[in-house]
Formats: sequence, structure tokens, C-alpha cells
Amino acid sequence: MTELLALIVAKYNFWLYIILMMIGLYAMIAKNNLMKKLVGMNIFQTAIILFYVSIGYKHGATLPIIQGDHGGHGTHGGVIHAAEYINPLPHVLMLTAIVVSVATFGVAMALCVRVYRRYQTLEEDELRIRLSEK
Amino acid sequence: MNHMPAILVLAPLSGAFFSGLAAWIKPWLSFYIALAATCLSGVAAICVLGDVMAAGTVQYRMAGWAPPMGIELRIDPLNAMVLVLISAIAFLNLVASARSVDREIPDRAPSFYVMYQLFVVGLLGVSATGDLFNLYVLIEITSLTSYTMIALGEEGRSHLAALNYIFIGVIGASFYLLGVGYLYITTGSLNMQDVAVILQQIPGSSSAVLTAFVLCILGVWIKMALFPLHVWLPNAYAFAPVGFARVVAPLMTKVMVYVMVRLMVTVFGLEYVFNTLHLADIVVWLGVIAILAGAFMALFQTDLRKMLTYIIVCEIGYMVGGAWLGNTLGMAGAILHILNDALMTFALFLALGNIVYVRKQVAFSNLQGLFAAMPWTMAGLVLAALSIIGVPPTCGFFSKWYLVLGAFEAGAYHFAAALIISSLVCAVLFFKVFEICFFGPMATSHGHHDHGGGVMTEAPVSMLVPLGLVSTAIVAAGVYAGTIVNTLILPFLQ
Amino acid sequence: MESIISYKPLLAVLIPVLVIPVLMSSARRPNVREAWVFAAGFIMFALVVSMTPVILAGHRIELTLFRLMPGADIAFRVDGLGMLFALVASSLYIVTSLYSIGYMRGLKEHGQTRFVSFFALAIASTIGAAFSANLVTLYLFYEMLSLATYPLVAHHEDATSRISARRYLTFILGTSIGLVLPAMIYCYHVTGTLEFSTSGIFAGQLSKPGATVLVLMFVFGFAKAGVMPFHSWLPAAMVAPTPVSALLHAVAVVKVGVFSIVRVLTGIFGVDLLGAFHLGTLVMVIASITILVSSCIALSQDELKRRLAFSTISQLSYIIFGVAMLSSMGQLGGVIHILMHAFGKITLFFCAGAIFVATGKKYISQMKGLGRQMPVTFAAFFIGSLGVIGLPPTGGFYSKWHLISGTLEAGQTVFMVVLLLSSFLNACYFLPIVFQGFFGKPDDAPVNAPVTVREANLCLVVPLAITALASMALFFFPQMFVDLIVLGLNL
Amino acid sequence: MKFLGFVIVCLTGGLLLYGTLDLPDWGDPASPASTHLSDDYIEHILEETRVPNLVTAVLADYRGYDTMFETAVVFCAGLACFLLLRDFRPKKDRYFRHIPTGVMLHVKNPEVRIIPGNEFEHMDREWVPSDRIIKTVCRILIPFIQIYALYVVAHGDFSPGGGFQGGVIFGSSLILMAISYNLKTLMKRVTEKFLSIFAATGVLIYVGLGVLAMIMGGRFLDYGMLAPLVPWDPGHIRALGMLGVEIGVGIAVMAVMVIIYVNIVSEGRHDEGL
Repeated sequence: MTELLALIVAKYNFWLYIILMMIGLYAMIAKNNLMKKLVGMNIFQTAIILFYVSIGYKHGATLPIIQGDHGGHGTHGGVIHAAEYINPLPHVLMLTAIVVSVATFGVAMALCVRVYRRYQTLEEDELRIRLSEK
Repeated sequence: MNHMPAILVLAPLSGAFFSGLAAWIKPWLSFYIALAATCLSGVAAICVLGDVMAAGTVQYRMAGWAPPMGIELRIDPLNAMVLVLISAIAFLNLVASARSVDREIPDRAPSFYVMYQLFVVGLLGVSATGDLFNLYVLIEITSLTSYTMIALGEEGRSHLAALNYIFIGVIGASFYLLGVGYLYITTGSLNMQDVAVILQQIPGSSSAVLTAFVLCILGVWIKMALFPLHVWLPNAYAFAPVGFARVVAPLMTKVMVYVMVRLMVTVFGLEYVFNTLHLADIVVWLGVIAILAGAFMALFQTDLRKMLTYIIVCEIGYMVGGAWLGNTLGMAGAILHILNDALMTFALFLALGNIVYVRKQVAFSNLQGLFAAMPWTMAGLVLAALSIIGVPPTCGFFSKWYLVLGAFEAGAYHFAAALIISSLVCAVLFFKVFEICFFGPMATSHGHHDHGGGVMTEAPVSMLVPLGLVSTAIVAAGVYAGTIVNTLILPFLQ
Repeated sequence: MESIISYKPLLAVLIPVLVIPVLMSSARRPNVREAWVFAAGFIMFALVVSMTPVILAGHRIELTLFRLMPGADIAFRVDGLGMLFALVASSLYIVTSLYSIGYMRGLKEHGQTRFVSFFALAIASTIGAAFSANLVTLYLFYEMLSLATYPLVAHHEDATSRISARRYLTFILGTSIGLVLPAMIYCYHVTGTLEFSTSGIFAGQLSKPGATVLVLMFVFGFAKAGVMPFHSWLPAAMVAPTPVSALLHAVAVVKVGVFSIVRVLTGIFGVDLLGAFHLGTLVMVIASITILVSSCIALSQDELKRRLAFSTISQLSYIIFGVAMLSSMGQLGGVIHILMHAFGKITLFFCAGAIFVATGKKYISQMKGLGRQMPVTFAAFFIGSLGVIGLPPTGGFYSKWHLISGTLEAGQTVFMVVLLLSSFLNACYFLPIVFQGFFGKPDDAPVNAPVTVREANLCLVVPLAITALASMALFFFPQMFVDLIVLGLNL
Repeated sequence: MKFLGFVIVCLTGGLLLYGTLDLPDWGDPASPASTHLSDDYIEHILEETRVPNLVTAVLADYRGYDTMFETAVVFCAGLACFLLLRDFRPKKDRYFRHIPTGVMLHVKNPEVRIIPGNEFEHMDREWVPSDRIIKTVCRILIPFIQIYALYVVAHGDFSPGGGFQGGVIFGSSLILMAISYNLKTLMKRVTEKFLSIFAATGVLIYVGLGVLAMIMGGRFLDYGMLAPLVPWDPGHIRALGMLGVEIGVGIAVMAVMVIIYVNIVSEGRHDEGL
């Protein structure tokens, strides 16, 4: 029991993000309305982004912008301790992931507009009926 | 310094933006820019292949940073082959598209060519890169472009198909991304080679590595439409404009198979996949199910295009099953089938494109008397079909040969049986079609003139030439199968 | 026995293929087209003949085109057996081309260019099969032949030909992909080679059940040999124009099937292995069932071509029967039957075609008294039937003789009875036709009407006369072919 | 479907949770993720590139190849919206107001051509007179937003910010204009041609810098090789290179933002909408 608690305390953020992802995933699969599916998609991707960003975190470290004198004229004052700054890589990756998810969302949005223009509905079951009609 | 690997990817990329700009000067310019760009990247690909065969693996450090800090392009025999394949098919399809796109997307053809080149960039990048996250970005480029271009097809249905594809595709890509995340947490690196090295020291029992592996593979399977996850593919490819279906059908799934092989061989290592995990038998069964399901679903189609899409699903089963047989022969067969299946599918869809160009609809009832009307197209179609069925000396026979040998060696007789059954079913499928095409409408069947009835209404030469080239390539890939395996595939697997 | 590298076999295969574009381009000028056909035929025949003395001198001609996998290349090897078959096919191709000119023009058939083109393709793949050095190459040409003959069977493009062509392809492709392909790959998996060798390629890697299954897969898989129950495509394929039935469904296609089985039995398994597991007897039983049953069916057929087809089925099984006997006498008799039956049966088909062209009659019951109108044709028919029944003075006697004495040698009286019985049946379904033809009274014609000789045109009569005479000649001069077989199977 | 979804979710979630068991604890400074690569980055970036904002440095230099494709993705999204939604057909019924009299005309026949000028004024279907307060506030606000956007782009090397962020801010300023006035006002100022050319040029600046480095004899995107071009400050050449690509990114993102917005709100007609 205690070790389970320890486990949860040690990894709670991962677990929260996973739960968030699953909410989004469920919406993507189970919802009937295309827009709701899109919202689910966004939740899913955002949860992944949070998951990644949380990887970068280090206890007792600050954001990865080097403080102090960086006039950049050759020498740099004071040596840098890696432990002082959190890991920049996940942030970089997630900038990309954010852009990708936004782009996907935009395309999906445009498609929804087209579909609505054609069928006057975004409910999947109604769409299925429309398709089976002709 | 050898810049070929970079040029390979950059040519279509910059080509895309230039043709986007040129469209504002003269719309037709963008097509020729696209042609030049894909041609250039094809040349570069061939040069890279030459280098790889001469001097082994080629590396290109982007921005001059050494991996793992920077991103590197890493090209070994396997992806050299895939790169040449991609750029060649992209170029030929562009040639064939010159006429068909103007007919299908009249008012925004230039933007189509821009999208097309970005799609090609995505595929090339996926095959060239040596970085796990870069792979994800490029997969997303490929997916985004294909969502869009699929939605340019038949009004309404194509949009729904594309939306469906987006939802499933996003899930796939996100799974892959999550898998990479787990890998990054456990190894702290993103470069394939580096990750592979670090994974050596991590105990195989690690649940994180297992999860990473399962997630990556699942994501790739969704993108490649392995049977239970294939639901998006048939509609997406059937309603897409032919100009795009011709290139996405042969390339997209094959590139994903390449990614799977790359993950299995380079990143996680066959040792881990087959000896530490015990999934191989299950996956081979999945392959068997995919083969049979694809074949039999194809049997119930009444539209040539739909039928072909289900055949793609069936062929995916070949490659997944072969790759997971767990012996060199099976893996070699799977890799060889990446090449062969791309060629066959491309030829099939080129022929399909020509038929669509002439007859608009390709429901079976519209195909009567095609042999008389379009002999050249049908010749290509027949050859490709024979290759799918697996008749020597076409290339399909030889990949099937290696796969069945691998199945025998692994004792997976159910897989061998599935292969044989699927070729029988494909034979039935295609000869059903050929029969319809051979016998014209019964009314005019007894014309007593030389040529067996019907007047020639053949597709334009610009669409026939690529078909001819690909048909010859099918036979060439067949008779030189042994050479390809010995010079490209086995060196990679050693 | 030394082996010589030469391009002749490749040329012999390529020439009919290369001539096809020319044929297509000269579609509008039939005479030019036929001229090309003959040119191709003669060159091919000349090439084959020019190789004969080398083979008779006990050498082999070899040529490897592509190295696919170790032990399974695309390669040619000309030995006695292949030589015999190639001689038969290439010589009869010339005769048949002459015949088909008469037939197709006599009936004003459509799509003649397509017809001759695919005919050339078919003969090319036949020669290729004859010269194959290993099972992969053989399989390649076997499939090529199946596909090349599809348009010929479906030539009429009407409902019946559609059904027949479908059945034809279903049987041929289905069996070859479903049975031969896996069996072949399994052989390669076990032994790592598919080269034909007179001692067989298995060195004790096979158990008795395994070997039995493989043999059955091959014997039934090469369905072109028409072993029951995979025979019913052959009667169906009779809807094709008669030249096709004559050359392909009496000589080329069906014999390729038989030839493949002979190759596999002697070259892949080898006599010793078959003998050790008593598989020869098994195959003989299968063959004799086919022989008897199809002969009985043939009796009940009224359409002449269908009757010929069923007789073909039974005659093909003679060859398998002989080879499965595993004794030199039997194998000699069986293999030389390829030659003898070819000339006999093609004559019969030529006659059937000639009768159809001249009078439009297909059914035996309509042919009473026709012999007096078409004496040459019916004489040829008589000789042909003698050849098939196996009576002197025709070559058929030679093969029958060896088969029967083979059974006597091995003391297998049951099988001898089978042979005698089937010969009797052959006589029962052929001779009445001739008898009725010459002495029967036509039902429709008035009594003592003056009989006028109305033969078919020369292009039809000359070929059937030639083949009839040839099958008589074979009775007197079979020696060269015997030598070829002895060398080929080194008996 | 719901049940299936639930099962899938449970399985995936279970797998993910199972995977976390062997992960290092959250924020553990000794975990491989925060030691293997990140230390190399943190310790070397400053003297290698002279850029204190590590994220920008990694983004635009070490993983610049990634970022280039990221920009391509943005471009792709804009192009997708254009391809899917753009609708060149003129709308059937249009609304005009005769300014002197204030009479409203509803024109159904597309043949009838009324040139909006000081006599006639084009109007939207559900036309609300745009509010003076909003207009004025936005007119004041927009320039400052745009200046701030430029600052965010330019200062990305030293503080949080960069091309994407700046581009988004700039684009939103334009969108704000479209909201406060109406779509036509925006489209008069930034035409479609202008936007698409900007979108393409933005990415081309990025690729071009990389190719320039190749021409100067380095690898693709190797800004270090550009030093001879800026004799006055070769020390900061990598920083300058990053600034260059960030500008390109900013332009592309800005243009694409507007393209997406315009096409979606007006269903591709570019005449009216939010």
C-alpha cells in the first residue's frame, strides 16, 4: 500500500496526463458529433504535449535561458551548471508538436465546413443515413 | 562534401514553394517546376544509392552538428532502395498526371502540385532521416498533405473519408509520438543509432521499453492499415482524385512498412523483438488474418478501384507477417515485397487512372470490351495483375517465393497457406475483371473484322509511357530479384 | 556426357515471340502475315533440328539466363527428352499453321491476327517448357502457356466460350498455383535446388508420407495432363477453333502437362526413390483409372471433337502410366507415345475440322456416308484411329507394344488387362465412325443419289494427309527417337 | 461504439500506466532524459552559438531541420484550407445600400453589376453597423500589437519568444482588424495574393539560408559558414542566422494564420463572415 502511494506520489503527473489523454481518446472514438470528435482530438494531443513538457522538468532547476553576462564578446562569465537549468529539448519538440496539432485541427476544421455545406449536418448517424440514401 | 542526401529532400521542398510562387506568374509553370524538382531528387536518390553500394552507409549531419545533438540523415542500402523507389514513382506519376489533374482539379491545379511535392518531401524525409522525432514530423507532413489531397476527390464522400482518415491517422501518429516519448524518458536520446546503443544496456524486462515498442508499432500499423486497423484506407483511396491515389496507394503504406522494419531492425534490434518479446507468433497470425480478410473483402467489390484498395490491405499482411517470421528469409521477403508491391500497385493504379481518364466510371459494368478499346493499358494491367497473383517472371512471384520459404523455415505453415490462398483469390478477382474486359458487350461480340471488335480509345501517350516503364520494371525486378536480395537486402540485414 | 553452351534454345523460344509485333503490324495484309508465321515456324524448326545431332552424339546444350537463387535459375538445358518434345511441337506447328489458314479463312473467323499472335506465343512457351533446365523455368513456361491459350479458347467471344474459358483457366491456374507452387517451394526448402537430375534431387530427406503427398500434388497439380478428376477443362476447351484443339489440346498444351509430370517423376524424385516407396504403382493406378473411365465416357459422346478429347485424356494417361512403370521398357513405351499419339491424334482433329469446314457437321450421327464424299479425309481418319488404337502399320503400335511388354516384364498382369481393355474401347469408339463414313447410308440423302466428291480446300487436306503419312512412317523409322529417349532418361 | 471505445481506452490507458512503472520519478535530476543530452546542450550551447535562450538555440540550430519542416507544416495547413474551401464562384444574392437615401437593395441576378463607391455601399447579409468604440479601440490597439509581435520575433534569442509566437501575434492583430471592421476591409489591405506569396516566401527564407550555407561550403543550415557575409560581427553569426530563420518563420506563420481564418469564416468566399 505504502509503496503504491509512493509510486503515485512519484509519478502522479504522468498519471494525470494519461487520464487526460484517455478522456480525449474516448471522445474521439465514442462521440457522435464530428466537432466533439475534433475537441477530443485536441484534448488528446494537448495531453501528450503536457506529458512531454513534464519530462523536461528537473527538481531545483529553472527555465533554460542562461542568466548572467552574455554580451557575447568571446568569453562568458562563470561556468554553467547543467543542474541549474531544465532540459530544453522537450520544449523544442513540443513547439513542433503544437504546430502540427494546430495544422491538423485547421485542416479537419476546413473539412467539417465542407461536410456541413454538403450534408447540412455533423452528426455521424445522420451522415450515415444520408450516405445510405443515395 | 557530398550533399546528395540533403538535395534529395530539399529539391521537392523548395520546388513546392517556387511552384507556389510561380503560379501567380503563369499557372502552367508550377507543373514544370514540380517535374524538374522531382526529377532532380530522383537523380540525387540514384547517386546516393550508388554511394551506398560503393562505400556503405552514408551520413549527413544537418547544420553540421554531430548526432545525437544534431539531426542526421542516415542512408543504408535499405532506405537507399526505398528512396529511389519513392522519387521514381513520384516523378512518373507526375508525368502521368499532366493530363488527368487538369481534368479532375481544373481551377486549382497549381496548388495541387505544391501539395504533391510536399507529400513527396514527407515520404523522402521519413525514409532518409535517422532521428526518431524528425520521423514523426515528416510522417505528419505526409499525413496532412494526404488528408488534403484525398479530400479533393468526389464531392462529399471524399471529405468524410478524409475526416475519418484524420481521426484514425492522428491516433496513429500520437501513439508513435507517445512511444518516442517513453523511449526518450528511458534513453534520453532521439537519434536511432544512439537509442539502439543505450537500449543494449537496459534490461529487456523493462516495462517502459516494452510500452514504447508496442506504442510505436501500433502507431505504424494504424498508418499502414494492418487489417483490423484498415478501416480508413478503402474509402480514402477509392474517393481520392486519381492523380493522387496513383502515388499514395503504392507509397504511403510501403513507407510505413519501411518504418516498421527500421524500428524493428535498427532501433529495438531483432534480438529484442524476437528473443525477449514473445509476440512474433501472434503478429504472424495477424498477418494471416489480414491477408485472408483483405483478399475476401476484395472479392465482394463491384468497383475496380475499391477492389484494388482491398488488395492493398491484403498485401500489407504479406509484409507484416513476413517481417515477423523471425528469420532472414522472411525479413528479406518482406523487404523485397516493399519494392515489388510498390511497383505492382503503381502499375495497377496507373492503368486504373487511364481507364478512369477514358471511361470516367470503373464499376465492373463499365469495363466491357476494354481489351479491344485500350490494348496497351490492359497489357500493363494484365502484367501487374499477374505479378499480384504471383506468376513468374514478374516480381510478385519472387517476393512470394522468399516469403513462403521463410514461412517453411519458421514452420509457419498457416502463413504459407494464406499466401497461396490469397494468390488463388487474386487470380479469381483479376480474371473476373479480365473476362469482363475481354468479352465486349454481348450484342457486338461477333463483329467479323480484324481486331476483335471495338475502336481504339486509348489514353494519351503521357499516361501510357509511365505504365510501360513500370511494366518493364516489374519484369526486371523479377528476373533480378536474386541480385537485389544479395546486393541490397542481405547486406542490410547482416 | 559433356555440356555445350549455346544460344540456340533461347533463339528457338524467342523467334515466335519476336515475330508477334510483326504479325500485329501486318494485321491488314493477311498474306504477309501468314508468310511471317511460316518464316518463324521454319526458322524455329531449323534451329531445333540443328541441335539434334549434338544431342544424338550424347551431349547436352545448356544456357543460363538469370541467376535467381542458387539451384533455381532461369536456365535452358536441351536433353533427349526435351529434344523429342521440341521436335514434335515445332514440326507440327508448321503443318498446323498451314491448316489454320485454310480453317480460319474457310470460316471467315474474326480476330485472326489475335489468333495467330497468341498461337505463336503458345508454341514459344511450349518449346521453352521442353528446354527447361529446372522446375522454376518449367513452371514459368507452364504458366505462360496457360495464359497464352486463354484468348484462343475464348476466341468466339460468345456465352459458351466464356464459360469454357473460365473453366479452363480455373482448372489450370488453380491447380498450378494451389498445388504445384507450394510443392515446388517445399522441394526447394528441403533440398536447396530444383535442377533436374536423373538420380533425383532428394538424398533421403523425404519420408514415405511426405513423398507420397508431394507426388500427388505434382501429378494432380499439372492439370494440363488431364489426370482425373482434373480433366474436365479439356472437353470444355473444345469450343476453340479446331487448329487450337488440334495442336494445343492434342499436342502442345496437354503434352506439356504430361512432360512436366515426366520431368518431375524422373528428374526431381528419381526412379530409385519412387521405387523405394512404391509410388510408381500408386501413379499407375491413378493413370489406369483415368484411362478406363475416360475411354468409357468417350464411347457415349456424339460430338466428334468431344469424343476425341476424351480419347486424348485416356491416351495422355498412357504416357504417365508408362513412365510410372519405372522399367526401361515401360518408360520407353510411355515417352515415345508422346510422339506417336501426337501424330495420330492431330490427324483425327484435322479431319474433324475439315469435315466441319466442308459440310458444317459436328456430330458423328450426321456423318453416315460422308466417307464417299471425302475419301481422303476419311482415309486419313482411319490411319489416325489406327495410330491411336495402336495397330500396325502406325507408330502407335510401337508404343503400345512396349507398354504391354513392360507390364509383362514386371509381371503386372492387371495393368496389362487395363491396356488391352482400353485399346479395345478405342477401337470401339473410332472404327464405327470410319465404317459408317464409308458404308453407312446418309439419313437425309435420297436413295442411290449420285455421290460427288466434295473435299475441303487444299490447305486443309494437305496437312492431314501429311500427318497421316507421317504416323505411318513412324512405324518404320522410330529409331532416332528411341535413341533420344534412351539418352534422355539414360535407360 | 461507446463500449468499444471504452475497451480501447482502458487497454491503452492500462498499457501507458504499466509503462510508467519503470520510468524514473518525475523531475528526477538523475534520470537519463535530464542527463544524457540535456547536459550537453546546456553546457555547450552558449559558447557554441552565443544564444542564451537554449530553447531557441536547439529549435533553430541544433534541430533546425525539424523546425524547417514544422514551418512547412504550417504552410501546408494554410494551403489545405485554400484548396479545400476557396470558392471562386460569385455569390448569388448580394446586398447594397444606396448611401444618399439609405435604401437597401437585394440583388439576386449575378449579371447585375453594382460598383461599390460613394453612391453604393456593399453590405453583409446580416448587417450590423460596426460599433464606433470597437473600431477606434482596435485602430489604436493594432499597431502596438504588431510592434510587440516584431519585438517577440527579434528578441527570441534572449528571452522567451521566437518566430512562431511573433507570427501568431502579428496574424492575430490582422484578424482583430477583420473582426472589428469587416472581412472586406482586411482583404482590401492584405490581398490573397499578398498572403500566399508571404507564406511561401517565409519558408523559402528558411530554406534559402540553409542552401546559402551549403553554397558557402558548409552543411545544410550550417549558419557558421555564413560568417564571411557579415564581417562586422562574425562572432554572433549563428545567432544572426537563427534570427534570419525566425523572421522567415514569423512571416509564414503570420500569413497562414490569416489565410486559415479568412477561408474558414467566409467558407472560402472571402466576402463576408465574422
